[in-house]
Amino acid sequence: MTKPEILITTKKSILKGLDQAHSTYRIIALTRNQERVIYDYINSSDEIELEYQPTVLSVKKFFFPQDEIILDYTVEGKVTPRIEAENLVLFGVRPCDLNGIKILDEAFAESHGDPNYLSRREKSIVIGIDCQKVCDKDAFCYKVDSNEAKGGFDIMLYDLEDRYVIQVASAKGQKFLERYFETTPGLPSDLEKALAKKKEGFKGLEPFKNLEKFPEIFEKNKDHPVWEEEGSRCLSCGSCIMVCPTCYCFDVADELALNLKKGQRMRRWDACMLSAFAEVAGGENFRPTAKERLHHRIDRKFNFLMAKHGQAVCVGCGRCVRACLADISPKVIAEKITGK
Amino acid sequence: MMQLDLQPKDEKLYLPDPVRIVEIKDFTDKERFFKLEILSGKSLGHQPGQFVQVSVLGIGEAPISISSPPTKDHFFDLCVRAVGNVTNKLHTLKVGDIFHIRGPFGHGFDADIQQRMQGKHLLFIAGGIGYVPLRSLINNVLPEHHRYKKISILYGCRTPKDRMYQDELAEITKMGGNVELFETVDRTDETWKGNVGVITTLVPKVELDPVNTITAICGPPIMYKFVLISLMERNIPKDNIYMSLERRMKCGVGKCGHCQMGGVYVCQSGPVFKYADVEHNEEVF
Amino acid sequence: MSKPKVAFFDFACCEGCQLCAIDLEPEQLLDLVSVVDIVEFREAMSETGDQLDIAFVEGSITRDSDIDRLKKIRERAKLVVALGACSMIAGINALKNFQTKAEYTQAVYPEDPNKYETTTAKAIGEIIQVDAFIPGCPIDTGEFLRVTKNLVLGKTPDIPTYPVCVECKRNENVCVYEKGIQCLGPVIRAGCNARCPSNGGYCFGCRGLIPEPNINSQQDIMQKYGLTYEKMLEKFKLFLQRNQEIFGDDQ
Amino acid sequence: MTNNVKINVHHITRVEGHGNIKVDIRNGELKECKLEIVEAPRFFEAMVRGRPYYEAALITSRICGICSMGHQLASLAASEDAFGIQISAQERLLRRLLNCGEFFESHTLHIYFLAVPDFVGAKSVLPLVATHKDVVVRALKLKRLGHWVGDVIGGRLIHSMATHVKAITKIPTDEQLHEIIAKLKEAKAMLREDVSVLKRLKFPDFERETEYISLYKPGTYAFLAGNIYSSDTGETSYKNYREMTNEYLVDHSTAKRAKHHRDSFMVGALARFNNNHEWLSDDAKQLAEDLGLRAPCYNSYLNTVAQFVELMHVADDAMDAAQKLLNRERQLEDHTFPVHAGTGIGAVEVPRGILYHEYTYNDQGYMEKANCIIPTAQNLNNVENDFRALLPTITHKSQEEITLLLEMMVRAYDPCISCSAHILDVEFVDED
Ligand SMILES: Cc1cc2nc3c(=O)[nH]c(=O)nc-3n(C[C@H](O)[C@H](O)[C@H](O)COP(=O)(O)OP(=O)(O)OC[C@H]3O[C@@H](n4cnc5c(N)ncnc54)[C@H](O)[C@@H]3O)c2cc1C
Ligand code: SF4
Ligand code: SF4
Ligand code: SF4
Repeated sequence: MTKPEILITTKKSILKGLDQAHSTYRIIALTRNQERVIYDYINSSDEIELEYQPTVLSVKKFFFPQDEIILDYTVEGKVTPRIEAENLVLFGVRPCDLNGIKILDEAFAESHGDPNYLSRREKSIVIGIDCQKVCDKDAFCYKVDSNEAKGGFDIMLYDLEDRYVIQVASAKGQKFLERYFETTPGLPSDLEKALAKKKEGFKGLEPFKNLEKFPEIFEKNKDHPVWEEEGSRCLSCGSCIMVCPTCYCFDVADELALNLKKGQRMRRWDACMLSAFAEVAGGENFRPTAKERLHHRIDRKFNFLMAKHGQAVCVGCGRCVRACLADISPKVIAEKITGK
Repeated sequence: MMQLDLQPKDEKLYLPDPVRIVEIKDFTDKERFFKLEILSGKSLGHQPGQFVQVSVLGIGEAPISISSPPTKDHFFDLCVRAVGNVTNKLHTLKVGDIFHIRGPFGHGFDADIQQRMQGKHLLFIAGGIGYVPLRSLINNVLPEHHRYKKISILYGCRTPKDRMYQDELAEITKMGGNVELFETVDRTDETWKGNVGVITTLVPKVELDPVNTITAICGPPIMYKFVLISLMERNIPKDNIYMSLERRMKCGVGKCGHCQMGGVYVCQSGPVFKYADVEHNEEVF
Repeated sequence: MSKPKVAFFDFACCEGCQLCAIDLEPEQLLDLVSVVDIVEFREAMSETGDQLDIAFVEGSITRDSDIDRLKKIRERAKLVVALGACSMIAGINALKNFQTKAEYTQAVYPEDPNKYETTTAKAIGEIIQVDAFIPGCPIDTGEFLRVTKNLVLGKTPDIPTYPVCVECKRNENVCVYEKGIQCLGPVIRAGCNARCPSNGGYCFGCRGLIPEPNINSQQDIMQKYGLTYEKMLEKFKLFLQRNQEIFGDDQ
Repeated sequence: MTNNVKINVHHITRVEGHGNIKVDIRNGELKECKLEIVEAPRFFEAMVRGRPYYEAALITSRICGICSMGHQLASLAASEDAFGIQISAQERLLRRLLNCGEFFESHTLHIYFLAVPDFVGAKSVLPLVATHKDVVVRALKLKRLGHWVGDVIGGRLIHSMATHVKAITKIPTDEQLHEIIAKLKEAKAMLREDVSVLKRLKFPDFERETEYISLYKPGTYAFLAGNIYSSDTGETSYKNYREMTNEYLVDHSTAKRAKHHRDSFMVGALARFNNNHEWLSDDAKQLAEDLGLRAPCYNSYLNTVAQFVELMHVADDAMDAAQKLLNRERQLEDHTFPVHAGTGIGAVEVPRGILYHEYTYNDQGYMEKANCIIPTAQNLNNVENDFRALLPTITHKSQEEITLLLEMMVRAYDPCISCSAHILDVEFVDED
């Protein structure tokens, strides 16, 4: 691939482009909904909040929804898979969530590709906006080297006041850009300017020193007192997992219609922090305590899956920290185990 | 930047295929044998040790080991213990009834392992329903027993009534030669003349040359710990021990997260594991 | 296959759960009666009645003279399902258990406090064996249908064991603790789709505690939000008087 | 028949709650005539004591599944009265919608499921599914509509958790309000269709003039606010509710009884209709006329018809409220306020008549004392007086017929004995 060219566009043109795309795509963006700001479907670009505020859920819900039907069937045995994918544009996704998408992409595409997730991803255009400062006190993307997107987007926008510097990462992104956004050629210095601003915003905020060695370190610290300290406070309420952009465990359940003639198989978000998650026949539970479950969850982020994805699977978005009533934080745990 | 392929490869990943029950045998009041025919006419194409996700529409799915050896035809066997929603429902079905399966899934006794077994002493240790997954391998090697140094099968049940595949067990006893079968029960009754005691009491009865012995184990969770101790006492290398493990499963294809033990997915890296590979995984035992 | 016979019985309660159970679209009602045989109340009530497949029992036991009736229902029914908070955990009725009998009878019938028979409000499971339950005050119609269907199919009714927070987060609510309000969601059984926090309220515990609530931690959390555990305990009283985890042994 | 009638109806069917009728006529003389309430007492007025103000409506709504919203509205009104809170115009509109939900759910249940089977000789509504499916389907739809409105506005079909003293915690969207209007339009059409059904029902001939008591606010068909009006003594402030009810206990009932100017009075749809008919919506007036219901009406059996007319009125009223909400900016309102000690009274019309809640709070906003007077309790004496008037005129009939007429009378009042919704056992006990 040739070196990506640098393009410039105005914010106005982007918003106008999104409104035009609305006839072909459903548009998702950060928007206000009563007392909260969330990623949601919008009807017009007026509804977009350009300034990021942490949301309870990440954009994961659009590719891997809370509940979805995967099969329809009749009692006579006619079974049809259900895969519902629409043309989507996700606008204004921030680096932590983009890294989250990248990790989910890898997980769902691996070996047996998950058709439901992948179909949705295939039909979507993800437009990222780079962050120029850390969004709040709970976010720690910079600690886990996640304040820059390593993937997960088709188009990336870098803020230059009333303009954006654009980078394109995929062919479908390129096509979308050409079709909907008016651009002018830009200079490498434009991008540098945007990046310099980011550098300024994140000044003094460094990644964990030994981040690459996390899998090793966590492997060695199976008996660290932190597991008991933090685990004993855990409510096993699963909030941390529900809000996490990189968690993807699910449960599958069959539901027959009331007349018992037809039915559906559905999957819904599940959570390894919930007490019944690893229970099997005869009541044996392979992870009976909150401490073990917390350990497993954090190991997935910094040990097992990190080794597989080549990057920390916690993207430091801070959502679980905000969500946890008991104040349990992957950052604090990592600090206690690996040092600041 | 690396572009990941997001093409959905398998639109039918979660679509189960119909199978028809052609034979049913009740081993015990909880365990039932099914011989099944794949309606599409295709053969299952499995390795010994793999499993299928059994679907009863309207009830749910459950992972069940394939208990017959690989074949070219479109028949295979399952043996199901009734413990919950899906398995109880399976026990209400009759010959001719249809249910569904997905798979085969998982990593069984693959070609490499089978290659390693050539010319070696094979030691099978099965507790209760653990005989089921091992049977796909046992019945695969028995007809070619001469290609192995020896085949020893240790089988333990709670009571004589719980013994499954009694006809086949009788056949195996008759084979003689380099094939031997040791059985034990935890609790005896008047019909039983054999060994009484837990399965580890059988291990010392087998004559073996540790480095040339390859072991395959399957049974209830607590069995592993004790069997492994007795195998260690007999100096069998950890590299020569395979075990088939069970966990809760929802998808069977490495996504849902339920079967994870530490970092490994049982449905992908397992259910057959080499002891040496999982020895340090705290969640295995 | 003959249709399973089901009947409804009620003890002390508002009977709102029965109302919710039959709050169906016409098609749903027709579907329901195509699957189960709803025994009419007159038949259900006669003490010599036939065997029932499923008896839905609503309401708490608040006087000794009801115990016999409850036991008879148990004898007649293959499955007894506790319908709603009153029968499952004694619900709102148990609020009076925090007062002495003299106090509450005097308050309502000062002219003649001993006129009516009454005693500690109890869940039906404290008196007879219960096979399944449908939590909530009131129950959720969808959940009622699901449990009924599952019982007809011989499936275990899958009532969640996890807490309300799971559903609250899935609905992307801002946690009410952020607004300085105590919510019982972290220790209360989900299944209501976090109805109260999702509609501007907070969870007051109508579905009962989850199997392993971490009450100690719940107690500590109050500090972080500058709230008091006493206020929280006050909220626990509304529906959870019968829970020994919180209120200790029967008084 | 004879001069001796002994009736003992154990658990009257198709009323909400458990009640018995006992009648004993010897030699043409009425020896005993009573309606017994046999519900287990639940002590709500004691249970709310010591509870914070924001739980009052949550707790009292659980008095009754059917009148759940009515109890909430009365409870909120009592708390607001105690704290001196004036609710906003938006809040008033939303409460009119909640009121509509309550009436649709309760009145349809009563008219179609509890009362109508009497007229077609059915023991319950189930047999009617086969013979009158279209009517039953409409009835189910109308009842669902009530629940649905409760769900959309209050967050749940009964025991709303979104209602709150001062302001609700949930605001309907434009789409929801449009849908409410559309569904109410449909409901009105269904009501019109059923005029013919209602006209075919033969209500027993009976007249006994009594005292009719309802809320009263000239210019409106009062539901949620107003003074108290008696057809005997005229208007008086709602603060005087105790004088209007004079509660007392009788031996045979767990419910308290009430009387005012005479030894009994009537509340409910017929009382409201008699006192407030001139402020019904035009379509409701038309409906009354088509059904031949004219004020003043002294036939208690026709309470059911008055309920039907009221459905049309609340549909119109709610459509108006929904439209007004659509026309304005809606927003979540702050529902906090300074708490202080105080006593307040809430008097609202619920389907069965006036419901009173009176609360006394301490300076922390915790309940010190509560008093709830439910409409059914107010009506009990009147039912017995109707029995007394009716019985001498029907002693010639068979015991079955007498029982049926008495039961129908009880049902006409739509009694909510401890507030519930089931079909009960009838037992004919002949003790001779
Ligand atoms: C790889 C593998 C191979 C298996 N092979 C066989 C076999 O050959 N024959 C056989 O009878 N059984 C086998 N099992 C166990 C079987 O899958 C479970 O008994 C079955 O899933 C229970 O499902 P159910 O719907 O009947 O029970 P449910 O109603 O779902 O549950 C009953 C209980 O079982 C638990 N449970 C749910 N899923 C599992 C699970 N996957 N494993 C264990 N417990 C679970 C539940 O938590 C619950 O406590 C195997 C399991 C695995 C993982
Ligand atoms: S673990 Fe917490 S901080 Fe990390 S990605 Fe998940 S929600 Fe965000
Ligand atoms: S509002 Fe309640 S239920 Fe929701 S997350 Fe917070 S504590 Fe949990
Ligand atoms: S949120 Fe809590 S109080 Fe509300 S319905 Fe659910 S369990 Fe009941």
